[in-house]
Amino acid sequence: MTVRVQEEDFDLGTELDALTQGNTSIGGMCSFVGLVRDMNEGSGVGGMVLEHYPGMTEKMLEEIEAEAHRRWSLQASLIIHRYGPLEPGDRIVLVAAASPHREAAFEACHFLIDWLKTKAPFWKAEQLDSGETRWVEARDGDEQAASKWR
Amino acid sequence: MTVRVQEEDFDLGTELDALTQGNTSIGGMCSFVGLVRDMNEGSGVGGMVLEHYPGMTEKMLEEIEAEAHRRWSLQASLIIHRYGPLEPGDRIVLVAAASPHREAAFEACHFLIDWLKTKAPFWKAEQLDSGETRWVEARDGDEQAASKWR
Amino acid sequence: MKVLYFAWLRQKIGTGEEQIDPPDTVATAGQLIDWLVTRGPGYATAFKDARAVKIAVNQTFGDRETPIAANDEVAFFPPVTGG
Amino acid sequence: MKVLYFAWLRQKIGTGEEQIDPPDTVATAGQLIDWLVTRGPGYATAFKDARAVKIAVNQTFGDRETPIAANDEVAFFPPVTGG
Repeated sequence: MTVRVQEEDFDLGTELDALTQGNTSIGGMCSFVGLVRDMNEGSGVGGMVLEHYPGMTEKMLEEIEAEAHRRWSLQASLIIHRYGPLEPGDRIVLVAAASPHREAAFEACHFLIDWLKTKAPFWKAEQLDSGETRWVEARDGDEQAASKWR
Repeated sequence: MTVRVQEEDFDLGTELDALTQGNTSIGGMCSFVGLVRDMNEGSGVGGMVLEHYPGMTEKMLEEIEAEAHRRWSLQASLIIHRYGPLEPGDRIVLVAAASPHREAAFEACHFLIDWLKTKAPFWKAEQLDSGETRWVEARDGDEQAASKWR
Repeated sequence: MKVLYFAWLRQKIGTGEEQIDPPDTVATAGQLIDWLVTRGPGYATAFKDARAVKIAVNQTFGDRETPIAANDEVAFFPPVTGG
Repeated sequence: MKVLYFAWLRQKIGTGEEQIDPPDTVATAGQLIDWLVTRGPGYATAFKDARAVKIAVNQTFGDRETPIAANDEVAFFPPVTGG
């Protein structure tokens, strides 16, 4: 169980390899990477700044990860979330879960990102191609996705 | 869209980074790695040999990948499956799907592995700790998982 | 009491963090909001759409009824948009 | 006609691939199985539990009713277990 909140980028291969390394009980690992898109809600996006609530962020991510371990039989899990300035194509977040069986790995990974999306205190300010800065609004779809897991 | 069937191992970071590289329409990438476990059906497993049907394997994997692209709006996808002798902890398979939105990435990735499990001509012969060699039997659960996507 | 503001609440209020000493009648997070909006137009604007504002007390999600005390850390922010 | 056997069918029959020339009455994959089992005990054992045997004709999944012709590639194998 690992949670990291950091400004710098992470190396996907290093992180995922470390997650399963040396644990031969693992039969499947599911991971999700969120990236900055160059378009959102119909506007071109030149970049964004991710603000967060230091202290509470780590606490919430740890709670979300612990909840995944309560719900599924996991051998390993990982949440890395970046903050600060990001450009299109940059990685924002990595969540991963490893289990003896693939269904648990998929469900836990999906759960991690769905809950993170509605419970971890991060806020995105997009720099639009128009020059404007726009605070991204929470999506109803994210609330619905999270409520699947209630 | 890429399908590879190979005896040698693959590097997870290289493969996943290449999948999203330079495509800033991608908002999410989901991946699944299957690994050799040291236990199966209550027996210790010292290794396995993966047999496949050269020609039909590639054809089926390409069909499965094409079906995923018909069902979801994907920017990129990847299937790599190994064959030959493998040891506990070794990677067997990698499937990944990238999309503007995370739900499509998750569903397509899950679909890829569920269909692969029932439609791609691979067979596992496990070397048990007892010295016996055992052909892995198809699991009803895999049929059920695949039938979700009908 | 330490009060934190994030994202557009921070921008509208003009600060991300302040140490305040509300009157004794302020016993819940909702009462704190009601008192804050009397302090200036930035606060009034920030809390205008109260339904859009999330509350955390000591880094745990709460609501308008959550009790607050002198040494608490109280945070106000919009619905989260990370991930 | 090229016939392929995989996994435990290959082991029971003792070969993974053979070129055969069945009689003209063999027009479907099912009829091919019925003819193959007359060729020896290995075939009989391999096809004993016929429900467990999957069929592919020219690398496409088929069943006992799938027509077969002289130049086809016909494969028999257990349910797949990759991934």
